[in-house]
Amino acid sequence: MPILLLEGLLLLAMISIAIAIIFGKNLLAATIIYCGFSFSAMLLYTIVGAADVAFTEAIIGTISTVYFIIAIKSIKNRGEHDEKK
Amino acid sequence: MTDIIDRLEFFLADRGIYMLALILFAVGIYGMIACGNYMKKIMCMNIMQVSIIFFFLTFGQKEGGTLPIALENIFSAEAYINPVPHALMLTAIVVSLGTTGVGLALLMKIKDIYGTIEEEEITGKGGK
Amino acid sequence: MKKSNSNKKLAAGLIAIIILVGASALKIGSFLPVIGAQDTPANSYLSEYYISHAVEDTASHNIVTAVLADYRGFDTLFETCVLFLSGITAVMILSTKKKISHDKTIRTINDNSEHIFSSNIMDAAFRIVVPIILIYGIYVLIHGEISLGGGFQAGALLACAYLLDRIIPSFQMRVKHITDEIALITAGTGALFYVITGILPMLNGGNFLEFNKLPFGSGAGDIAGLHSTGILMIEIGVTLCVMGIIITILEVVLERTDFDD
Amino acid sequence: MITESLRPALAIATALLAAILILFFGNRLKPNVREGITLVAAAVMTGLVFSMIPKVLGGGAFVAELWTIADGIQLKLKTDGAGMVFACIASFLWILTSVYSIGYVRGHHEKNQTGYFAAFAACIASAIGIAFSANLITFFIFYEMLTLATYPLVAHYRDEKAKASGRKYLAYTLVSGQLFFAAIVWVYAKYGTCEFAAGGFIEAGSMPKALMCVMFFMMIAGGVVKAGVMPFHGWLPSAMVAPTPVSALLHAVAVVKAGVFCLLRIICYVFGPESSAWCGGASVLSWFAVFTILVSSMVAMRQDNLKARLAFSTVGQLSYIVLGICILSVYSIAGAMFHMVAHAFLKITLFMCAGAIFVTTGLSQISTMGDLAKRMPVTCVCFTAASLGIAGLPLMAGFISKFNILQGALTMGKPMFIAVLMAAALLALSYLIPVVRIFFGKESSSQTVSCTAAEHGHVHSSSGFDAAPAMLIPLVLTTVVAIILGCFPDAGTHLYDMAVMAAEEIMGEGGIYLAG
Amino acid sequence: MNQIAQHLPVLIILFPLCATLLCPLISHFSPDWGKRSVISALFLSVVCAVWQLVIVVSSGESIHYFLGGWKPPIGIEFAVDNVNAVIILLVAVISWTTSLFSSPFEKKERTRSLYSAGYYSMLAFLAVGLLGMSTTGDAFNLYVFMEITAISGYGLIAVGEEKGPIASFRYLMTGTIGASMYLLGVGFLYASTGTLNMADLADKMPQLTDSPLIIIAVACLIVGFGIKMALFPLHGWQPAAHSYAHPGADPMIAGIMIKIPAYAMLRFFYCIFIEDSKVMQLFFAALGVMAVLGVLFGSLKALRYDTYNKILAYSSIGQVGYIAMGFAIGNVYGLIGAVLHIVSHAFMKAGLFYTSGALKYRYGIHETTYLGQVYRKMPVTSLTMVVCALSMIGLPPFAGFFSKWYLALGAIQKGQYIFVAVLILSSLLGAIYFFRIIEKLFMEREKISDEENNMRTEKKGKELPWQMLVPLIVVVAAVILIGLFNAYIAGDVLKPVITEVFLK
Repeated sequence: MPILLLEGLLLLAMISIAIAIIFGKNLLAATIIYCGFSFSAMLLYTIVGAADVAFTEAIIGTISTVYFIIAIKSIKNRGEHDEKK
Repeated sequence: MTDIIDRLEFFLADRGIYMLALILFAVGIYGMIACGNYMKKIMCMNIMQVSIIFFFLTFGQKEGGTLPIALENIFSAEAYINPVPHALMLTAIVVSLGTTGVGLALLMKIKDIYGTIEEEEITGKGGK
Repeated sequence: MKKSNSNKKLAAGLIAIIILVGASALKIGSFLPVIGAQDTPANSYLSEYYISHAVEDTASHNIVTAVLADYRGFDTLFETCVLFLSGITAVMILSTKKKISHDKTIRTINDNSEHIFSSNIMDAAFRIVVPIILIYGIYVLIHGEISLGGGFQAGALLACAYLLDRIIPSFQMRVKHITDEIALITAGTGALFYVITGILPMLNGGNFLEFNKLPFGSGAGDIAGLHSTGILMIEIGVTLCVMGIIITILEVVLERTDFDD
Repeated sequence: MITESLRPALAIATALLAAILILFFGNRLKPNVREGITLVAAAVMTGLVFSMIPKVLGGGAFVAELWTIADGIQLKLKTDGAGMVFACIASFLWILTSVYSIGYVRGHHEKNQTGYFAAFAACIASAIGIAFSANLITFFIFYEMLTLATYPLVAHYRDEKAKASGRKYLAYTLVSGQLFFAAIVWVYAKYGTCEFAAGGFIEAGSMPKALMCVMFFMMIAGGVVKAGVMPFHGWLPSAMVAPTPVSALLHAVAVVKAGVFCLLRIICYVFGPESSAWCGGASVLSWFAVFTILVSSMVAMRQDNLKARLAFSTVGQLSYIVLGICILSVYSIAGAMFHMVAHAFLKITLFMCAGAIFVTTGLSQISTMGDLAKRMPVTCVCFTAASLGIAGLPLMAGFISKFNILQGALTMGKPMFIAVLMAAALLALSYLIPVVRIFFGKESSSQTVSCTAAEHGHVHSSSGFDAAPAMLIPLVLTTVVAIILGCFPDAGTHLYDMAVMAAEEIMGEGGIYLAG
Repeated sequence: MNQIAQHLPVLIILFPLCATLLCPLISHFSPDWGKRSVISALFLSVVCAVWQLVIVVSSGESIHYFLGGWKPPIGIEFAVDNVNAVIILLVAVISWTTSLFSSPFEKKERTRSLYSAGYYSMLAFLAVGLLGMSTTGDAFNLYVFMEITAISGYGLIAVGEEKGPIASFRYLMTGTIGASMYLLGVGFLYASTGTLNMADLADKMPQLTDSPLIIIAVACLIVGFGIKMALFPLHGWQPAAHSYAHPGADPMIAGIMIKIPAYAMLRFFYCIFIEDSKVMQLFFAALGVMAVLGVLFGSLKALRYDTYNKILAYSSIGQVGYIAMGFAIGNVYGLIGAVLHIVSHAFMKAGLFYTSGALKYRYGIHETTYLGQVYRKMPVTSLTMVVCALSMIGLPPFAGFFSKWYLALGAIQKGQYIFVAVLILSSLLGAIYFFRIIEKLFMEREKISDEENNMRTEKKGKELPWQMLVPLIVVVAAVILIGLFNAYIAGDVLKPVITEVFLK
């Protein structure tokens, strides 16, 4: 498959993921999709030939997803605590 | 069939990829402005930054170029993909990680103060 | 009702923007060079120099690393600083906090059986994965000039190992928790190491970060060797800093979270 | 003939230094020391200013180029004839007003005396600066300093009324000041200089007539407002809420005179008589002045508050000077300049009298002042003399200046102005003489006086003869000076000579001039 | 000595950088010494900046420092000419005074040693970022420094008052968009020239005049810089950020954080693009409109508020409009006015925010209604307030007047009379809201609640700690001295470089 076509498809996928994030209701779901976004970004970078950037993106994607999840967790806890009070 | 693919490919090479990247950029910015949820805003910020990084990387692409790791036997510049955008974007990517970290910290702080991370509710509580 | 209405508005705006930007981007795209072309200004001017001189200048086969750590080493210094700064900022922002009461945190760690992330499989996987990650991290650090990777990736990998350790509690207590302060100090020291690597040539009559004036190395002939020493040194600094900061942010965020539910 | 000397700068520096000393240490010093600083500074400054007179009379000038204040423009001071006239009256009257102020604020137990004396000194410093400025930028700097330094004086009492008049004052002066600023920039950008030159440096016809007219009016905006030409006089009567020495200073010495002086500088030293006449600005301004002279006199007649009446009288008299400048002949300009002197001495006498009456008896309304002459004979006599002088009676300072202005109008062939000037003299008599009549009349008894005084609760020396000496001596002195100047205009400091000299310089060597 | 002198441009940045990296370590043992190390490092920067200014001005040549020993365009270059050196000195001075100023605040709030370290690290990083922005000659390096500035800004705003985090978050969003726009613009430039060095970009420009790519790049850059400098339609983040930032750091945030992007914009546009190209016409037109609207909007909006900080924040929007106006005028005097206004406004605004911080420190208030008679207790603060306010209005002989003078002169020389009208109008509006403050300060009766009364009596007789007085005095002296001796700065220091480099 030609490289550019693959790039184009991946970009389209990323755009749709972005739209899904904007319109999604569930934050956790959004975070998981974001993980997918980050993965497609990594693929894209690899295709373009930027291996270093892709490598970094892979690690950063992981770390930021973990951060996001922890943050969601903490926010939810907070909310529940408040409700309990 | 190959004809269509060829044309499509030419379109993509000429302007299509740029268009898609810029659309991604616009969607990111739009999300940052329009989304009510602060967490989503941060995600959209990342999306925007990814699009810019990709945009830069496309400048460095070369038909038939290999990864910018010097091999023993090839020295001609045409053989390698342009490494400059890669170096720049590594920096940019790290910066975006830093920004995300700060954004998340802020988010949690806002949650502490206002008990919510929805823009509307905060504005309603006098968060102006 | 209200929600769906606002969603509609959102969608309408989005479609409008996509069409608008798409149309203008088509126009803009036609001015930009064709992707993959060889003779664009971006591909021919500076990059040619970098590609053809990187190996003899810096003995680094990975041209990206050469550009990143040597030709534009100053950028990288401040990239590291950005990270350090973001760590410190996160700590500051969350410092005036209503902490989750301390005993609860301890309980969370001790009552591993209840924890969602904890299971035998996880634990076993953890035992296998962490050493591999650590080794790989160090490999990436040292071989940054030859193959992919560099200080940043290495630091992130090392931090990942800790991250796994932190969020997957095991039956045995392992590494002691690193407090955010210690992690910050590590990060600061790492970045300082970078700065000192830059300052050393200044004492030897060179400019800031001018590695061929580093005060060690065999003789005048081995300029590329000096450069690769310099690159290794700053990679170590970057690794330390990145690791420290990722751990800092993690700790700060985790401190406010309990996996209790 | 031009001597580089720091003397003009020293004169300003003395007053500024006094202001700063008082401001920073005033609260820690005893009142005596504080007032001592004022008096010493006043004396030193007057000495410095007067010591420069001989040189200026001889046709020379002291020039102090201090440093470059903006790219290409020097902070430059120069003592020419016109400036010396203004500087002399400002510095000399500072001594008298400060002596008077001391009496006044003590008798009246004013608050915030430190700020008061500091602002007073700053006012005088800027007035002297205005007098000596050699270019527009220097002029503007001191001009705005004067605005700022006067503001705390106007709003001295810090109650709602004082604040309102302070705001009004600022509104008028700042708006006009900004227009002035724009005009200065314009002139500098267009002509590349902003150095004052006798006879002006803007040539008629160097730009379209309408544009030059706009420039002219923007330029004089600052002066017109400070000089209180109607309809821009609004701030002056409302500034009456300030203590009387302030009013005296505002009306007689610093502020309004600075406004008039500003007009003189702009019409005669920037545009020059030729361009001013060519663009039509001068004649329009002169009609404004005529209007002001007539209307203000009428308004003055209806004021019952003594200070308000005097304020409107000031508005009218200043327009005299404006008119004199706008007639643009040697005589009238000299007359206008000398009227600055004459009016300064006369009006300050009147205000000091009003203040002395207020402090001693607590009276401020004219209608309650019946039979005051018995209680304060000296004050009343001085008041009468000064009133006659304002009206332009021969042998008083006012006569010479008015005569010159008339002569100027005559030579320029402007009968309308002559009529106005004559009418104005009568009008001045008609609003001041009733006051005098009430002073010496027998309508109201002395009981009323003491009653109102008791009501006001201001009386502290009700048993003494006339006003307190600190107030009485200055006002007697000014009266005497006014009379001396009327009889011998060149007495002592040769102010009249200097005025004539400056006027001749402005108009060129045209016409033989006879002393009046 | 000579050897040190040759490293000055980078040393100025390295001192605070080393201090801030060491700060957590030192603070671990002694927070006070951590703080002191940052303050003294910033002081060393001031010394170096003065030295550098002297060298640059006396030799008349600009310093080029090649980082890593790589000649540009291969490596990154620091270029210091007269204008740069002035701006660097400005940043160094304000950073140092601010670090001194915030020391009592920080002591009061200190909960753990890390807090002290963190606060001072952020402050020093803000200084590093701003110094870097004003020194660097590389477009991408500018982006990195911009982000450093921005992130430390987010932190300092977030740790401020209660609404700080929200303001900070909004700033984070807008600021990131701005930085991304800038990066996009640089991307376009890179795509069309293949280089990132500013001098090299300038060399390549003549062949590319009126290329559509350049126009797009300029549009992106204007938006990017516009957001960072809070130019009128892009100012949304600014009022909240400036009014809720940490009171100790606010002078720096309000004083220079929006000025240095403006200065970077000046350098970027005037050094790279050719003056009579289509691109610059677009730049002039866009900036002119934005400036005029911004000046009017800022001044009018400031009238509506009673909170000291808000008034100052909105007036900043107007003042940034002045600077943009200078860029839009684009002749020698316009640019001198703009640069001088960057300097003078930085001092004035910093001074006003120092007074705001002092009020906050002493009384815990920001409302102007409580200002009555404060001058009796805090004479130095009030003096600063008055001097800075008068300078803001643009009354002589303070610094603000002369920058206005040059701006007006430039505008008239170029025939842009509307700019002069706007300048005057905005001065008058400024006079309204500043005299309202001054009137309250001196004329109003004391108006205090019981709680404040206790606070007042508690510290009777003492104005402020010396760490807070020094900045106030420095600022007042700077405003007056820049006013009186501006001709030296404008004529001898700025003018040669502006005519040669910016308007070649």
